[in-house]
Amino acid sequence: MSLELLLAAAFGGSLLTYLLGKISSGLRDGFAVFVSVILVAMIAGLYGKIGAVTSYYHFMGLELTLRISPLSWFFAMAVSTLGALSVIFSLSYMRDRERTDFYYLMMLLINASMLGIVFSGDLVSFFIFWEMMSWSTFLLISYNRGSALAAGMKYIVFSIIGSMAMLIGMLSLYAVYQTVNIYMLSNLVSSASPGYLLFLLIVFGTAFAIKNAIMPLHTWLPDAYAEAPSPFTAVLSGMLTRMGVYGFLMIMYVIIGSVQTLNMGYGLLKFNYILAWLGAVTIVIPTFIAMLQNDAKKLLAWHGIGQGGYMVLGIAYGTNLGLAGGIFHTLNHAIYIVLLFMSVAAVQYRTGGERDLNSMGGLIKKMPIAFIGALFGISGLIGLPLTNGFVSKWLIYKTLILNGSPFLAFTALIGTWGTILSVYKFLHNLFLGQLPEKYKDIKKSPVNMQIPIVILSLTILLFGILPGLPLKVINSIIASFGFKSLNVTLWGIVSETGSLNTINLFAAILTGCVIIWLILKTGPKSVSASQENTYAAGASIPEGKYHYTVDFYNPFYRMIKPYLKDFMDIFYFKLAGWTQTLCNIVRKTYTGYVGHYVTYIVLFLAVLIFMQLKWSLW
Amino acid sequence: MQIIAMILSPILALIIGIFFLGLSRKMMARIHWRYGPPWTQPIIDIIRLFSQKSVTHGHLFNLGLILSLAGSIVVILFIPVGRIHPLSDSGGMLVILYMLLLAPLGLALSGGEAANPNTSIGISRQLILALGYEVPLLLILLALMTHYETISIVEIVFRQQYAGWALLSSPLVLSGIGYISIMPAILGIRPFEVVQAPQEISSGPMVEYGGPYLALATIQHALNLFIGIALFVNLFLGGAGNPLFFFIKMLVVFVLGIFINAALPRLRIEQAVQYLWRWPTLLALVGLIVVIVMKSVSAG
Amino acid sequence: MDRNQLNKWLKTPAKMGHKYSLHAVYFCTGCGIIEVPPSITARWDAERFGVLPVATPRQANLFLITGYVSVKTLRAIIRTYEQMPEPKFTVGFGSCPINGGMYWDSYNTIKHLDKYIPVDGWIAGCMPRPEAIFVAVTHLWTLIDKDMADGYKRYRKNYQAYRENQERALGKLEWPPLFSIGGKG
Amino acid sequence: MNDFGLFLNGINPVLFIVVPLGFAFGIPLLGMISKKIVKWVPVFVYSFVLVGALSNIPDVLDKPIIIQIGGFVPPFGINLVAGPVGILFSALIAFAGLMVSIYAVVYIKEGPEVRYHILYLLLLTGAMGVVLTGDIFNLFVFFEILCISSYTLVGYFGNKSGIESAVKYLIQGAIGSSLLLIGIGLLYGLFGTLNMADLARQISSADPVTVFIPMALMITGLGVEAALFPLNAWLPDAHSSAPSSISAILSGIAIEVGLYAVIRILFTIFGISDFIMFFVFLGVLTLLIGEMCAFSQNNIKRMLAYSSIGQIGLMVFAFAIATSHAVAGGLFQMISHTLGKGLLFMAAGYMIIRSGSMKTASFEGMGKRMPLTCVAFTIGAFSIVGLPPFIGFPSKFLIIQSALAKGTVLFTILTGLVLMGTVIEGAYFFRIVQVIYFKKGNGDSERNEAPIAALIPMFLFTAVIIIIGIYPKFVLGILDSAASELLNQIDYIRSVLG
Repeated sequence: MSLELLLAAAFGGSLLTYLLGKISSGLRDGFAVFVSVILVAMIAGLYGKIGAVTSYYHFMGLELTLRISPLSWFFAMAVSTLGALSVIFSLSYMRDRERTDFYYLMMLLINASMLGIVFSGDLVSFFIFWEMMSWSTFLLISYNRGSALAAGMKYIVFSIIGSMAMLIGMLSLYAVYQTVNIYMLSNLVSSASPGYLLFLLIVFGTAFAIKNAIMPLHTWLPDAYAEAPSPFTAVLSGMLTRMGVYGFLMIMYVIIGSVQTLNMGYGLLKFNYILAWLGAVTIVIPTFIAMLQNDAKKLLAWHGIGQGGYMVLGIAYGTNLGLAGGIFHTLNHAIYIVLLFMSVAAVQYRTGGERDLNSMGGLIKKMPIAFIGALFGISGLIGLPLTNGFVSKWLIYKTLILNGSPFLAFTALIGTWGTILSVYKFLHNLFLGQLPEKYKDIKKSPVNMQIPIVILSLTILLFGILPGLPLKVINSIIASFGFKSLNVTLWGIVSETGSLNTINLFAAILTGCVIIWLILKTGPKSVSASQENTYAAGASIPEGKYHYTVDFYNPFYRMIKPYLKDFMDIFYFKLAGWTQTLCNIVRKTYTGYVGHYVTYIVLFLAVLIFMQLKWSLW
Repeated sequence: MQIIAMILSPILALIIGIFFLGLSRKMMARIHWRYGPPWTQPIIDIIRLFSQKSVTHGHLFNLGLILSLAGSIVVILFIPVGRIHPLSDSGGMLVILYMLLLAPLGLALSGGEAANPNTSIGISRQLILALGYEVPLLLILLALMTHYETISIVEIVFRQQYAGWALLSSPLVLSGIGYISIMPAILGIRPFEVVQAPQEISSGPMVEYGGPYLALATIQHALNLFIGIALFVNLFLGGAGNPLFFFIKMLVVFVLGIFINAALPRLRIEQAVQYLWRWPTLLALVGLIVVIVMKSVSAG
Repeated sequence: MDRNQLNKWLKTPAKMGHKYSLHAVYFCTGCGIIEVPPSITARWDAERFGVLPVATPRQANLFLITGYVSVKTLRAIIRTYEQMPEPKFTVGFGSCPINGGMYWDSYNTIKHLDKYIPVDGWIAGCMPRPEAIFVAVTHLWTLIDKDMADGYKRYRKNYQAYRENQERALGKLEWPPLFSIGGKG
Repeated sequence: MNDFGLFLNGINPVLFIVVPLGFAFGIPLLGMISKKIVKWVPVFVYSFVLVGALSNIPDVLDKPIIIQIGGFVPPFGINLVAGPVGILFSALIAFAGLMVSIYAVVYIKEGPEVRYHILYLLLLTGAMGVVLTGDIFNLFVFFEILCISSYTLVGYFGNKSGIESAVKYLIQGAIGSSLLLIGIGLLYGLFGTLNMADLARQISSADPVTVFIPMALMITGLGVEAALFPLNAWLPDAHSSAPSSISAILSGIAIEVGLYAVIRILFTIFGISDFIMFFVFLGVLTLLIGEMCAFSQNNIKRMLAYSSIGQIGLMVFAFAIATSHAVAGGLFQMISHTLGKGLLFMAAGYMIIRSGSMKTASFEGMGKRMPLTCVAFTIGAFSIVGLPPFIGFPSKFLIIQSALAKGTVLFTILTGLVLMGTVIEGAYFFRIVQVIYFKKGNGDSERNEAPIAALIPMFLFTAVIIIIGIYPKFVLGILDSAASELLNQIDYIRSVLG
């Protein structure tokens, strides 16, 4: 199966879905699911066909190619699977909303362009697909109207800045080496001067840091995540943002190569070291800001930024463990964040779009599957043992500790503890605690929402217990970057400096649970009590009058709130304001008075002549 | 052999933990100039609780508690007690750090479903307190792991048996003092008893537990005591060659803890976090820097 | 005190457990509570009998009604009692719960507590001294031994009658019974 | 010379000028017969011109077509030079002219219609003459035809703002024309010839200081029409008060013809073959100021007009780099700007009619009311910003590539500034797209699409934008030879003078 066919199916499928939507919505839904599922199958079929290059088009005298590498297969698989699950999830979420055809078109288009990005064999195709992804994402972020518009604007402005930086880098590479083929460049670039390589890393790095929301460039993300339609937020957070990670991997380890990248700079001022620190800052600050959020999606969005920090930290650190951890974390993060957003979306679907954490609670009794999704999701996000997030974080921590970066390890670890606080608040305020009166008659989530949630929950567990499955693929990726591959078994990592064995852990926890459960069983059988039957100093609580999830960590908030403003966001807003003012001032050059205009003409002529006489330009 | 160790080590921990609970009640009474209950009182309580009929608030209410206790048991399997350490080669220190999360999180989930305001307040305090002491604790553990260049707790213990206790060795002494200063918070005893605070929020996360649930929660508490102290003994007091010596070391540490518990009143949660983020963190930070500097000096 | 007799423990562990682990719900209903702090602290040390105040009814098996019961308090007492896990024991403390005591003619005081919840024993006096609490506790041990402290069973059996009494005094109670009646559970 | 093109082959470029001119004067006569026929005249004329221009492409790639008017040999007689540049521009003018004239069939409903069509034909005739002529005075004459008809068309609606901006335009345009004329006069005085090729041959041996003054005068004079900063102050007023069809032509054709004249004079007559730092800076400055002004606008047509200034800046930047790639990129940018901006103005024209206001805020909910027009507008906007797979991407790609190929730090920084302009451009265009699609309109929301005759040109523009965006090689060939014609002075002289 060739890659052109794959991409043609992806892009053609999206357009066809749109056209079918004009005929019948049922047909469209079915076809959208069909297309996205068939893509998963096609990509799965590509497993092992590494290195197949197809040249599909000539653009401006450049040969545009597609290529499968272990890295691109890995990302493509994740993209297509999560895309398919989101489409399935969307079926009922989007049913009664306006412009559904447009929604599916964009959803599938974004999916297709992400596949294009990862399969690109040259930078121009990469850039083209990247741009297509950017503008279609912009359209979909703005879909919800209202405050979504500002979020969309923020996103697209950042995104354009990023793509322009990338354009400079790409074209300067082309100007120097006369090729944009990634694999040809990787042979040529390694001999370039360090200054030029640093320039490349900075311009490409800006683009990818914006997409991956690394700390000073992150501010587009919370609003965009919060305002986009929830099933799309899942895709946005799961894979689209992580195209930045793909980009970092590509520029750092494919094009420039590990040797050059890791030796760039002097002493502590090494490029990868600075990037790792940026990643570390990105872990800590957003994680703590997430605690202050009262909007379910915004809370998750801030975690999206924080988790991105782990990935960058892992891959920037530049050891085989770190790299494997970073790449694995990308996958894991995608799985659990998609799951979390889906759970939120399921709740939103039933509660009429509510995402204010302060006004919900107790939904576990009404929407058990959504709760299970959220529970597995937050376990993965925290990185509890037996979930996939644990393994990747373990890899990153281990390399940070053993390679002598305890402070980086500290930031990464403390990020985890910050995560616990905010995600527990998330889970508690949505699903635990008191069920408000108005949600007494809420229904379960529909089956098509339950299916993806269950699949993803099981995947979290599967990859947590048998991390060897994805790590085998990741091993081949890091081997292709020229690193030593890890000694991976199906259920862990073997090494002299401390190994991991998840199956033992699993067995131990399972046995422990079973034994305790049996002990609990031997005691007198307990009676189930309603939520009104709780101890409140003997008082009975009037129904629907008591709700206490507001300000969950209030004492702590009071302590940290002054320090945890999003200063960068404030700065960017000021910057935008200044730009606006500057533009207005510039606009004043056109006074509307024709006398001034004539003066301009005369002055221009005078300056021209003066310059010639003074400096003789011609 | 390993199977025996696996069974033995939680049981040992349970016995020691419950003994500590009883001992603490007795000792507290003596410090208060009372006669006090017999040291077997916790066992009596547990027996009584198991015979009582309780209420449950849902599946998560049960599951959370089970998970929490199982988490504690698994942590014990990772911690060397003397030379018994059945699972420590399956992940080392980092797994312990993460498994320690299961206990509070399980309780939090279970308590969350109880839909009781006191539970929520208690959990909120518990998590804040955990964040409070994790900051110095992580710094301390990183200092240890950096110093010994391993993430395996067995290796750390092993190295100390040659090179002497970490608490007394020059680069780690600050970290050791830091650990002592946060241990009451780890164990959840006064002055860091904000989580339970019976007089204030009706024993917080436990407010809806009765009968067997409370029994399990008590056991969990006992195991937590064991884990907190055993970690210190292993990390800073060089572990021990056999369980008896280990027990003696733990006993000494625990008695110290009881004195602190009996002497001090309770801090508010903000005060607790402020304390934890000030002096112990400073100590731990300086300790970590000292370790790094010493390392780079000795490396050349 | 047969606390240290192992054979008894092996024979009837539950009963022994209840005897020697009486956790009292820390619920201050009236002025009698003033006698509780001395009895649990250094002077009289109730803990040596295994009596310990706990914060919530879920954890308790002993309910001390310490002093007069107003109409308002009765609601809370009923809820608290119903939330305690079985087996559970109630002890009326002071003369007020028995017959109203000095408030015998007050419009707002409940005169006979045992009309509303079953009471396993009374401690008479106004105030009873802390020692009286320990006498009551030892009496309760005997009652438990002889299976005579069966107030909770009576409550369950005659719940309808109790509930009628309660509603006569308090008006309609808005909550269903907070424990399971009969064989269920 | 293939066999199929017997009658297509070599339609004489003179006809591109003569036929429209003839019809322009014939329109009053036709108008006496039927007013309905009049509006179709430009359509037929420019269909013919378009076919003619396209039919010449194979020939001119081979060698330029030189036509001597009245049979006089070049230095003495007036001649037309239809090289790749000329044919490229005439094809572009013909295509845009045809499309806009189709659009105007329904768009122009009120006012002096007959005169509109006459002036429209004259405007395009002027433009066509400028790009085809090989004689500098002839260039001035055609330029005046272009300018005068556009002054009149700007004031077409006869309202206050229209007249005001027409007068402003007239004043500045007249000053520009006079400067141009003085420059030409000086050159004639110096060299005694008006033929471009002849001038070029003689100037290369002349004293640079002597020729500088006429050059400065000519650049300034043409710069007014080419909308170089700070000579472009007439542009926002004129473009925004003109009818949208005329705005499309002014933005898409008129200023680009002005810019063509500037570069033709610089490259061909004065033989500048290296990059010109002054114009590089001027281009970046024009770009940034144009984009920044556009950013702070909330009047859609003014915004589009300022955006045109920005685009002109980008073209100047490209031409000033003066490598063959860069000049090809500049020419490509001209094509993409003509298509993109023409599409935007046409779409905006009907959106303004439907909403009754030029304020961008009044376009809320337009996406529901006129979906096709809005899709066209969006694609135009995306193309101008330079997003793939639209035509703006390859053109911008080519320019940035050639700028970076210079390889100096200065050019990298300048490229960064240019791309910053793109960011601002993206910001305001995406803002409009949001307003159109994602803001709920408060007025009526029933579907009220633009008439079919207006949709056809929009559709064709869109199609071309996408097709060339995906297959830029359709135009790359002619762009390359056009660039080499512009840069290669000696070849030009040789082919004209023989």
